[in-house]
Amino acid sequence: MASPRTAPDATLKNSRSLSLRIPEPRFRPGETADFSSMEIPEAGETPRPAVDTAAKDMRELAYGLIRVLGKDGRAVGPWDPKLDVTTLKRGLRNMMLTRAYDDRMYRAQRQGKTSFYMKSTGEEAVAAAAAMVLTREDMCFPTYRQQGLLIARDYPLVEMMNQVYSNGKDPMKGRQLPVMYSSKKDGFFTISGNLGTQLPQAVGWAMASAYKGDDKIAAAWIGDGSTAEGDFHAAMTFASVYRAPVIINIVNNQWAISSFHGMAGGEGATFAARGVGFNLPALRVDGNDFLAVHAATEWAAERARSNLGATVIEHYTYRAEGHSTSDDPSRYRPTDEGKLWPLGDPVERLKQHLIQLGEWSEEQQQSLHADLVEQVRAAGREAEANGTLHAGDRPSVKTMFEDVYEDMDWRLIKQRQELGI
Amino acid sequence: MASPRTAPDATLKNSRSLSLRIPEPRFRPGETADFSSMEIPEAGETPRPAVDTAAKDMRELAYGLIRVLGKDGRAVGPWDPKLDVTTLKRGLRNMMLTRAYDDRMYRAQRQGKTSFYMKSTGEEAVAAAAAMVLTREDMCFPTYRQQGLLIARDYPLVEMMNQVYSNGKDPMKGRQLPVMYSSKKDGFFTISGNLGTQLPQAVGWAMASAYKGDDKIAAAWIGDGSTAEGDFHAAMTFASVYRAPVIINIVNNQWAISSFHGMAGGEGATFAARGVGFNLPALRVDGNDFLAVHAATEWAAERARSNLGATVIEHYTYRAEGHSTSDDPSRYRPTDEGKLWPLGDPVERLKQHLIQLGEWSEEQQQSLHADLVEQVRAAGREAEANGTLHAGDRPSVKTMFEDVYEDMDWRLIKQRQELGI
Amino acid sequence: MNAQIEKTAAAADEAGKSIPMNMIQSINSGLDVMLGRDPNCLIFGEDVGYFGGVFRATEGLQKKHGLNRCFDAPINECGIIGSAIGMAAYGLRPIVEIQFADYIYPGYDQIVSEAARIRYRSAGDFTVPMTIRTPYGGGIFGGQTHSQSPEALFTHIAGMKTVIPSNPYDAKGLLIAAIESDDPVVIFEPKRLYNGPFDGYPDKPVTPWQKVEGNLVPEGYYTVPLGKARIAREGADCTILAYGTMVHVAIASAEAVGVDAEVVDLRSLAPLDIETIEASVKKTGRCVIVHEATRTSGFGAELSALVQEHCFYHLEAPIERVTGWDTPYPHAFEWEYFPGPKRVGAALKRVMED
Amino acid sequence: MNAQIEKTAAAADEAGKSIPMNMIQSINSGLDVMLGRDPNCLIFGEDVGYFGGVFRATEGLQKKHGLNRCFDAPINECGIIGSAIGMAAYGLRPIVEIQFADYIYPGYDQIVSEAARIRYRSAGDFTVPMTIRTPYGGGIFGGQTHSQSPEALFTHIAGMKTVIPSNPYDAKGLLIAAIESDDPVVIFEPKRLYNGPFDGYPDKPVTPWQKVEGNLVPEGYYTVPLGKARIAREGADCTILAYGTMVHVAIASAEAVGVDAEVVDLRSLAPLDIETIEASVKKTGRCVIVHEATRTSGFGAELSALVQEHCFYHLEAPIERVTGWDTPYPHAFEWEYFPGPKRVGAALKRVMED
Ligand SMILES: Cc1ncc(C[n+]2csc(CCOP(=O)(O)OP(=O)(O)O)c2C)c(N)n1
Ligand SMILES: Cc1ncc(C[n+]2csc(CCOP(=O)(O)OP(=O)(O)O)c2C)c(N)n1
Ligand SMILES: [Mg+2]
Ligand SMILES: [Mg+2]
Repeated sequence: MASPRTAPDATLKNSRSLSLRIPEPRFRPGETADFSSMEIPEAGETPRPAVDTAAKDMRELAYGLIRVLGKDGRAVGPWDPKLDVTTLKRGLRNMMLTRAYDDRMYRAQRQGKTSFYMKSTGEEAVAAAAAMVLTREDMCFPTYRQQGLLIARDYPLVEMMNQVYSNGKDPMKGRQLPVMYSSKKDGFFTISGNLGTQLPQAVGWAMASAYKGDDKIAAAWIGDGSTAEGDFHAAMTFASVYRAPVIINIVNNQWAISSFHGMAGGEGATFAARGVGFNLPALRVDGNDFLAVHAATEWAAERARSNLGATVIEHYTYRAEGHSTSDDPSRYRPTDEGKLWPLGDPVERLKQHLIQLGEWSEEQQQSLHADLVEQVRAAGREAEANGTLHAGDRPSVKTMFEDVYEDMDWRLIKQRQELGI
Repeated sequence: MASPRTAPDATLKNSRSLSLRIPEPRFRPGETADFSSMEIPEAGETPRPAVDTAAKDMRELAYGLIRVLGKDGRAVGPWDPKLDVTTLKRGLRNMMLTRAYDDRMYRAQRQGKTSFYMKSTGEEAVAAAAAMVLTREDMCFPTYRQQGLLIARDYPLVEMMNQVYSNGKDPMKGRQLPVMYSSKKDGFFTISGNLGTQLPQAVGWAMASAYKGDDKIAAAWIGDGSTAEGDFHAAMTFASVYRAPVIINIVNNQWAISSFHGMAGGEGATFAARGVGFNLPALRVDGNDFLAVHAATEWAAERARSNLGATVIEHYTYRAEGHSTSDDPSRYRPTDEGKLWPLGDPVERLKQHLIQLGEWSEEQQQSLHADLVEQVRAAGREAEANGTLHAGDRPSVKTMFEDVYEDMDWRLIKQRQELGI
Repeated sequence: MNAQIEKTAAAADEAGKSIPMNMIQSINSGLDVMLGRDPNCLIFGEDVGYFGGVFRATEGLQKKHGLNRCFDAPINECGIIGSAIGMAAYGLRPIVEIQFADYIYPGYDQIVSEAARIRYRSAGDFTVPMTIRTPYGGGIFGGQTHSQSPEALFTHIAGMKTVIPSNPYDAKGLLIAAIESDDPVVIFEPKRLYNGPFDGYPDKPVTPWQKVEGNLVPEGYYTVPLGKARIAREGADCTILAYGTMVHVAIASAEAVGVDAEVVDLRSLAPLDIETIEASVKKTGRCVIVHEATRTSGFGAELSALVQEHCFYHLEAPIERVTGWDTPYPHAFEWEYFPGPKRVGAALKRVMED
Repeated sequence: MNAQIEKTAAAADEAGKSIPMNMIQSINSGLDVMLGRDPNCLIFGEDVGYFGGVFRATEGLQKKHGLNRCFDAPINECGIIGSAIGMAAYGLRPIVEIQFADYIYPGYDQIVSEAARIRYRSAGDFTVPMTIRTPYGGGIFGGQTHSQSPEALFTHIAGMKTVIPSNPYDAKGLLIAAIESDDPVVIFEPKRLYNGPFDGYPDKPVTPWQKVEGNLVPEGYYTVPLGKARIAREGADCTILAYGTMVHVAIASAEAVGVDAEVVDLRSLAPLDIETIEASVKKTGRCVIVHEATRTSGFGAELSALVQEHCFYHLEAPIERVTGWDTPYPHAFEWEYFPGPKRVGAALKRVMED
């Protein structure tokens, strides 16, 4: 108990000197990652409340981990979405196709066919499962790492490649960075290079749908690192206040370029816990477990569609490769960290599940892989025939002055003339 | 349990139409406020953990309410700071002086002696108690409603008034809005007109102190409405990541101009709960209870000084008057809402406590009040002799071009000449 | 009746009766008309709902049109603008209020990086028909944070339209045109003009708009096209380029010093009516530019550059800029900061001497 | 020895040996020197710590000076700048990196409303000796969000200093001067020049700075004062005002078309060296302004306005602006957007014809 004091300036002042704490990841290059102390709930352990449960009655979910696929590849527990085999195979294929696509585009960049590329390797379940729960009429507000959404929606690979190559058939007319796709008809919002900005936009889109008495919902994705941006706070506040029908997905892949998740405040609290302070339901999900992601998304979508508002989902996953083609992760993390990542690989885990169900085999896996690689290769050839960044056809230079406004004003007309076109 | 499904686009889509929820306060002009359903823990009920408790082990504090003064005016429970009578009287005087000062400046604005004024009526405990816990070497980053900090530090009222009047002796040289004081030597950071910006600055200041191995801490204040700003999120993130020795005070006075606290997301969750998502200790305090504010601030200060990092404190209080002299609260809330506010008035409650201790009387209260009013009146006369906004002395116009930079560049010199001075 | 006449008659019908209004009333009327006409229009911002806005521009709209047509927002300008972008992408025409232009910066990234570029970056796949209204300018003793004129920070942004009215008729007509524009528009409302034209003499009482001769505003629907300037005063000796509050100051200044100035009220800075500017300066051979914003890199710089590019061989004197100083807007020295008739008049005399 | 010589000798001592460096190395060296000299200097920003920054400007500094002298920050530019303001107010000299100038906008409010005004609004009670470093400009196929040149959004802000170096020597000297300035400074680093001078011909290989004749940078402490331009090329026929990457393009363009242009490398936009500009234009009678930013309300507008204000009677031809277009910076049309030698050369020829 504190004892009585008088002088207003004499209290508590001490001479212990403070020190500044800079968080550091546990493992750096040259060290071997060791995840043995990581607390991972068993598959099936985290309870599944009814979708209309009050947020305050499920705060603990923000600290749990929804997992369906156990070590043996079996689906267990209340979150098992009980998908049929066709759906499971489709999910597997979507993830594998995304990976094959990423691999080829990465190589294309290395070959100088484009300026830049970003893979989603190791996190394919996040986009693939969501794309299968949400409809094309819903609107997705992705980051640059949810190319899997488009792929799962059978958006033509050739079109994606045309954009990556900024070639004559690039749907974005050479204006955008390679990976910043847009396809309104597929419910895929134009990706921004500025982190976090899509989040309040997604909330606004969802508010618009609610305002119109429509039945569409929105979903947004943001990286662990980017949750630090103010736009994240804006989105959480608006989503909570207006009870917007939106799913806010935090893709915690442990890294933000070279910064570990702790640099965004992910050490002491989970990212899902950010939702708790806004009275939003917050799920924490094994992001490498296709079934868990599917189930959590389904739960959140149903909640949103029932006019019960927004849900936050933290997808716990791992960025298995570099941040982008401009990055070299071996400079800041152990090269084997990804392999040691205890939640495994989403493709492997879903494959194992199908095999365990007796519906799949290693041979089928290999032949599907070969098929998909061939599919990507064929698309690649077709796209390359339309040109690549530094060779072949490109969009008409004239179009550079279009779409700044609905109509070109005198400045743009004059500037186009100045350029002599 | 969900049943098996195939088509990816067929799930969960419903035809129930959504609707947009706009939160509204429970009472509007013409209605009578009724707070009977408000849950108010009894004084002494909320536990007091040791200052070095892990944040995750005291999440419930964000949903409690630290109260020391019971209905009978007695101080009870683990948070009783056990202040001596001299300190209590000083606290009472500081609050009363703030109120008297506010009253006079409000009238001065009405008389056209200044352009604008903002009172802190009903929330005086928030600043008064903190000023008595923190030292002048610590740095306060206040909003426009913590004038009580300066007053409790015996900053001359005349100086404050000189600024309110933008007169010849205005320490801010006529540049600032009336209420935006600055006094480095009193640990009072220059107030901004832009909401929320002071929060990351406070965290940075605290980081600097820690970086230098100093022993000073920072404290910042922000209104309930302003917690919606992105700067709040920046501050929470940085405070959490770098474990900065800072106290983040949220002054939940229920209103942000005409918007009720629900418009900032204060309906479903408490504002203190925002801290939980960042693994920060979060205290919720009866802001009209001088002893509770004192105790909570002391706890947070001790934690910060012990290098344990930041604390969030929500001060639950009520803005008893208009937002500013430009506001008319009767347009948007019942006129008797303040009187019905169940947590009472901080001055009345501390007075009652002193009386209950046998150390004070209504007569003493009245004579102190009369003294303070006279003190303010005398200061007012002195300040008015130095000029008011539209009459008497004002700062030299020349100074308008100073302090933009350390040195005036040719532009400013030329512009000063253009003005002919 | 030919099609043109028919159209005009229909437009007159829609515009309805004209009555005197102050600028707050005309803005309120413009919002009211658009809420009535287009269910995709909605309004939100800090304190705009039940309360009707700190300047009362949205007074009565929530009551008349419903809670979800005009409502309060959290104090987060990034969220206000960001969510409006999402709504606009959905297909609505959101109209948001930023309480003071001085508070637009937390939403600046959403404007610059998002609203202004979404059409371009998505090759027209998504558009942002959003309108931002915000009071700007000094003259009400608002100090550093209630007086700013940040228009140049928007004219630099390709993809944004920037509009500044100077009278009640234009305020409503431009507002409706902005709402109907499929591009994002920011409208800076000269708060000093809300109640009446202010000609820069702080001690002179201001005539309320309702008593200003010729001030009539149609009660119904009409537009003032974006990108068309207005000759606010015809003159032969010198061109003054101005917008917002400064239009009135310019006229008063010219009359005070007896210079027959042609005052061009730009109305819209982007798109800009370069033809009207060019024609006027070529006619007068002299040009004074007036704005309240800080001088360096203010919109006056762009105007000066354009005028000399388009009219170099017609200029008989250097172009002058009369502007706010390169300092914050100081509370007590409002009238020393404000580019009033004395300074504008002196510039007019200087250019006429050359 | 008299005092002046003594001072110069001491300065030479401090500067130490000069060696060739590229611009990243010279910036790194400037940071290293200041961390070594002043315990109040510290560096933070996204990825600047262990990793050394995405452009490697802070490589090795954490290891050499310690974890809390150069460290990573959360991805929140508002927080980075806001907390740096608080540190500066405490008495430190924080140096923060914004990874790309395109990402400065979330921190714009903290710069405009806070850093730039704290000295003024507190009447000198608090100051903000903070330095913001940020790579700007195109030429690396960075697309719309890794290529911007937002300098004009800063030159409009009273209280901010804006600096843009064009070579390794200036980059280090200006950086140290910025760190030592008691005012907030933003330094835009021309990322296209990090490795070598780029003269605007994308197909021509760039000579690494280490092999550029005359490129020597002292290893120790020295400063290049803020507010002093540099004549990058002397000439008699026409003045080119440029900064950053465009200095090299300007020189190459003049040489390509055979115009004896005087190229003024501004180095600092605010404070601006108006004397050098004025003297040059008065000498040549002609002026071409070159920048990569969007034309409308770019810094070229201010330069154009100033030149005509100061040199009206000396101008023999209209001032020309050669700039980026009023569009976002398109990925595939980088070289059509970039104001390269062809366009600068054409402008030079036009002004010489008049
Ligand atoms: C506003 C803004 N600041 C900084 C950047 C630079 N940047 C691009 S990606 C990135 C890391 C993002 O990490 P995270 O959010 O975890 O997503 P991940 O890459 O892991 O998917 C950074 C800092 C940016 N694009 N936008
Ligand atoms: C960035 C910004 N946006 C808007 C405003 C206008 N404004 C001034 S005070 C205020 C309400 C603040 O309410 P709250 O944070 O609850 O503090 P209180 O006034 O109740 O103390 C608003 C919207 C502002 N000053 N700055
Ligand atoms: Mg990440
Ligand atoms: Mg409040």
